[in-house]
Amino acid sequence: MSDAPHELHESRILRTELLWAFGVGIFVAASLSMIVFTAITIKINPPSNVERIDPKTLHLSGEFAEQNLGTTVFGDGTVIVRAIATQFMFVPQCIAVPANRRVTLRFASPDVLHGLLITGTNVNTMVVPGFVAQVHTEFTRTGDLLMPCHEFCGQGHSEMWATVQVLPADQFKPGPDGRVSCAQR
Amino acid sequence: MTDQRPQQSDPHVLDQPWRLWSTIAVMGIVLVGILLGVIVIPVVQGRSAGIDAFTAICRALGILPGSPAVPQFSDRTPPTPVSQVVWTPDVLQILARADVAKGKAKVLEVCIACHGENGVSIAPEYPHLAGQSGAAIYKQLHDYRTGSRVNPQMTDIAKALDEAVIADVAAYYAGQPQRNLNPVTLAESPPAIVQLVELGDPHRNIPPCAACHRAGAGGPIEAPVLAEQRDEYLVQQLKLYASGQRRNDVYGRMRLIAPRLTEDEIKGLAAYYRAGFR
Amino acid sequence: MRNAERLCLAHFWVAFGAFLFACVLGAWQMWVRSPLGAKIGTPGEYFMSVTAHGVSMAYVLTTFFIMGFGYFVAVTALNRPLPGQIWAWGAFWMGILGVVLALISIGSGQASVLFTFYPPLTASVWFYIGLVLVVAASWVWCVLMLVAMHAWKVDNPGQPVPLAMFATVANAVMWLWTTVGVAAELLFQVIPASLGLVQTIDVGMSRTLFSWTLHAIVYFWLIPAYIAFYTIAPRAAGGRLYSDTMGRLTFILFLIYSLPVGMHHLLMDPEHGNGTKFIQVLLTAFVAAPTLLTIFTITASMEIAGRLRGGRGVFGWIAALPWERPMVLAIGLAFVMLGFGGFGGIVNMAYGMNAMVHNTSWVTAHFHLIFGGSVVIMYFAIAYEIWPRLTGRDHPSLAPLRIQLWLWFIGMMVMTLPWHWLGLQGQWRRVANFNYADPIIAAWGPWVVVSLVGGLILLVSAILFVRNLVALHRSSVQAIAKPLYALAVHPPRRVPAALNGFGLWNVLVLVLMILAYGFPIAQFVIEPSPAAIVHRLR
Amino acid sequence: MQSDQSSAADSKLEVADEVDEAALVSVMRTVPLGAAVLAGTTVALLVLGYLLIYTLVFIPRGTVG
Repeated sequence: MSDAPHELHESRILRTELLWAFGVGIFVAASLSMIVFTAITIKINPPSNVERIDPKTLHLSGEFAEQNLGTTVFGDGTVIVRAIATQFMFVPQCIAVPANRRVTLRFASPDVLHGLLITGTNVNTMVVPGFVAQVHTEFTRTGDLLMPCHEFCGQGHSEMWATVQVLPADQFKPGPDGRVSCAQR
Repeated sequence: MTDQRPQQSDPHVLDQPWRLWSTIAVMGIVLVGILLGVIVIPVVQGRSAGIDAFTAICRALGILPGSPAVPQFSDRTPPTPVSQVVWTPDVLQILARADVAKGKAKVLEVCIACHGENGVSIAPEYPHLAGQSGAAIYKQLHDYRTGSRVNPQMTDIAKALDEAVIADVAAYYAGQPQRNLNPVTLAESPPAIVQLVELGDPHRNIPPCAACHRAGAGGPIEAPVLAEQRDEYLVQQLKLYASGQRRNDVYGRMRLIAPRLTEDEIKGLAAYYRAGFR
Repeated sequence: MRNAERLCLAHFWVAFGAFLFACVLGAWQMWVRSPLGAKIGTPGEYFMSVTAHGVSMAYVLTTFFIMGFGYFVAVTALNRPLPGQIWAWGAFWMGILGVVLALISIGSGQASVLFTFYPPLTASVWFYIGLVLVVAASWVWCVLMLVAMHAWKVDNPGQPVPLAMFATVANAVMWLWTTVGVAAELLFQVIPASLGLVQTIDVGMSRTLFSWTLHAIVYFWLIPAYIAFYTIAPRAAGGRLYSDTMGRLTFILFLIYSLPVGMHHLLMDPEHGNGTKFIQVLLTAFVAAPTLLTIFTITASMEIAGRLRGGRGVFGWIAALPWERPMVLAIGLAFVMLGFGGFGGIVNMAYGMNAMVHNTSWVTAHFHLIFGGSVVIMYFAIAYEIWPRLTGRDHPSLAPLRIQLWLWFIGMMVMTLPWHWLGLQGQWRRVANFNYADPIIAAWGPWVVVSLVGGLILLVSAILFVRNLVALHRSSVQAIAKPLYALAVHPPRRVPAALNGFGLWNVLVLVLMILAYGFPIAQFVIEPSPAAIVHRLR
Repeated sequence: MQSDQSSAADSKLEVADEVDEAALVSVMRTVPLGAAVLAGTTVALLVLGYLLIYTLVFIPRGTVG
């Protein structure tokens, strides 16, 4: 083929493609830089907590025994919520949490795979039998929120949900043992 | 594939050393990912939360529990369990390999008085056991033995049985055929009850009964089969759960559901399952 | 009709049969979960339908379409008969047996574990054996594609492999790589549990192994659409492919970057640390590169066609494009849906932000838009384009074809756009019936009805699609033999060896998989997660 | 293996299409401009949308970690 006219040269085409590829690089950098920036400054991570716990003896264990579930405020002010995701019910079915204050939610499953989200918040985790799922967050809005199980766990999956009451600071009063339960409304 | 060296016939054709540049690019990207993900981000996050660099990196890799950005909470609450039964593989193996003949012998010796030879009980307050799930019988007997469930007659009987015999008795009764193989048509049972069994009541946070109690639904292992159970017994147990006197349901699921059922719903459900619906 | 055509048509008819069946199920599900069908259907029926919808769309429609289209490309792009046709028919019938086994076990209610099966829930063993047979059939197809390309390269030393075949073989190589994950999970964990050989299962390991397959499988479905973008669309629009080298590079980037990124499906899982998740998030960002390269290269190719037909100014070429041709219309609609779906995707993959949308309707909208939208509409366009070549008959008229494509686009947009809004509100997935009495859920009701309307439009479009194909079979219009594959502006006379084979790229993929998946899987080998009791649906 | 008789499927490998070279040369003078502008604005919109949803919807919902 005789020397092709300048416009058809492959190198000219590839130069525009490399220019575009540079644009793609900016796209990738933009999306990743937002992730890295917020991870470093305000510590945004996906909830991860490789803490193994035997699902078969969960109900015999200390932390996830039946009467130990719910919200507890410890001496140094840390707010811990413990809940069980079991086939077709969250226990407790109503969780009280303070607004605008760091809360650590810990979940475990004694039987199958579950998952949960709290509507309108960034609380979202899978609850895998064999691990304690842990989410650190701050609730920025008060009110009654919905906490459904969002992973298929059996025939009762659609009916598996709990309520989360985000209480303003003045209504969030721990009892003598540090426990806080839902206000009966 | 033979690696034909490209001939240098046409100068315009791009003929970079692909091997070198692509390897550098791909390796560079993944190493940046490792550097950022496993080292830079965890260490920076850990520093402001008072977590040393090594712990933060181990947490980022998943060797240690906890988030690299938040101090890990620890709690030593004393255990006070509700039911001691633990579904371990060897318990399930014992149930799978139970000896029905030995079970029948023990039934004829002890259980026949109230539960009948083939699981049809003689009085309303004693439950039918024909076709009951082996795991359910195993758990209830185990709970009687450990005191998680209390009953004037059953506690002493259960204490006299050891693990293997419990499995044999459970297997024997599980093997007894259920009589009413074709239940009365659904037309007779009121739609509200059928809906409670099939759909539950999402508004009252009640899951469908069938989700756990229908065999083969993949529900909890210890969920008993309710089909053909005595309705008086079902009503009695639901009331015990509602009042909290019966407490051996793991994580109080029945103790949460029972108080929310109305009087006639309890009766309706008992009649529904009495009729033999699965 | 000759043997190769009958082979392709058999695969396509199985694929589109399963597709129509799954569309009916999908529409029923949309109705049952909406306020209009609040008390209709039990959870048992709903989850059985969701499993059948998933298996038919994700395993049957895709695998059989890809195999059929692969055989067609191997015959027409390489212009030589297909090697091993007996093997191809054997694989076809093995796949049919697998599909029948899977659908029967689903129908019997013993396999309602959805198409992404959630251990420790375990279905009847026939469900898993059925899926293994379908995957095994696709492995035979992969080997045939590799053999066909190798035989062609031996007969044409130093010649660049035609782009369509190069992409098909890239897809086959990627599929062989990615099925390792699901095969390991099924053969070593789920099938033994289903048979009762083991009473427990390591859920951490099984989710990690399935995630190995979970992302590259969506690119396995997507690549045929990209083959149409690169090799069929430019000629259909009357232009040339802007750059053949970029085409090869795109398919190589898909092979490299779709494999070590599966854990972005596990961002919300507790069993992995933040570091291993970040590595795969970063690599996922580079999975967007080939798609972005493609939208530029194909838009440029369309621009060539538009300007050749007299389009002036910066955007004049868009109006000048022959939109009456189904392939060109499909490209336009596919790119719009790819845009919306891609936006959903970069929000999903954004490390911490995944917490906002994981397992909500946002994710459902993402994959319905990309797979259900841009990929499936390209399956339609490919079918419309090559059916005349397979049957020798042509479409009586192009109008119903265009109507069908528009309906699919409109239905998909109406169904999925509300889902983005509902997903942000927290609407979670796989719900048999919503409690519309709850104030939060009640607010979603109207939007669910809007997406139901979209679902019904999609059903109408699916029925119209099958009708269009049947109409072609009965039409008397003779198909004239038109060349199918596009020429590049600069046809490749000779390409570097790296762009003509997969040796180098396989090595790079191996290293990437070790770096990205090595530790996440090794941690379960070193110390297995506490075993969960198997819950069987017998 | 002798290939069967030809059919509509057996199109020749590289068949010239109706594009004439001269028109192609003139078109190629401006070609990637339209595509660059269209695709460029789309990608820019995607990035902008991503950054907006990250800052205006995700961050206000509270930290997660």
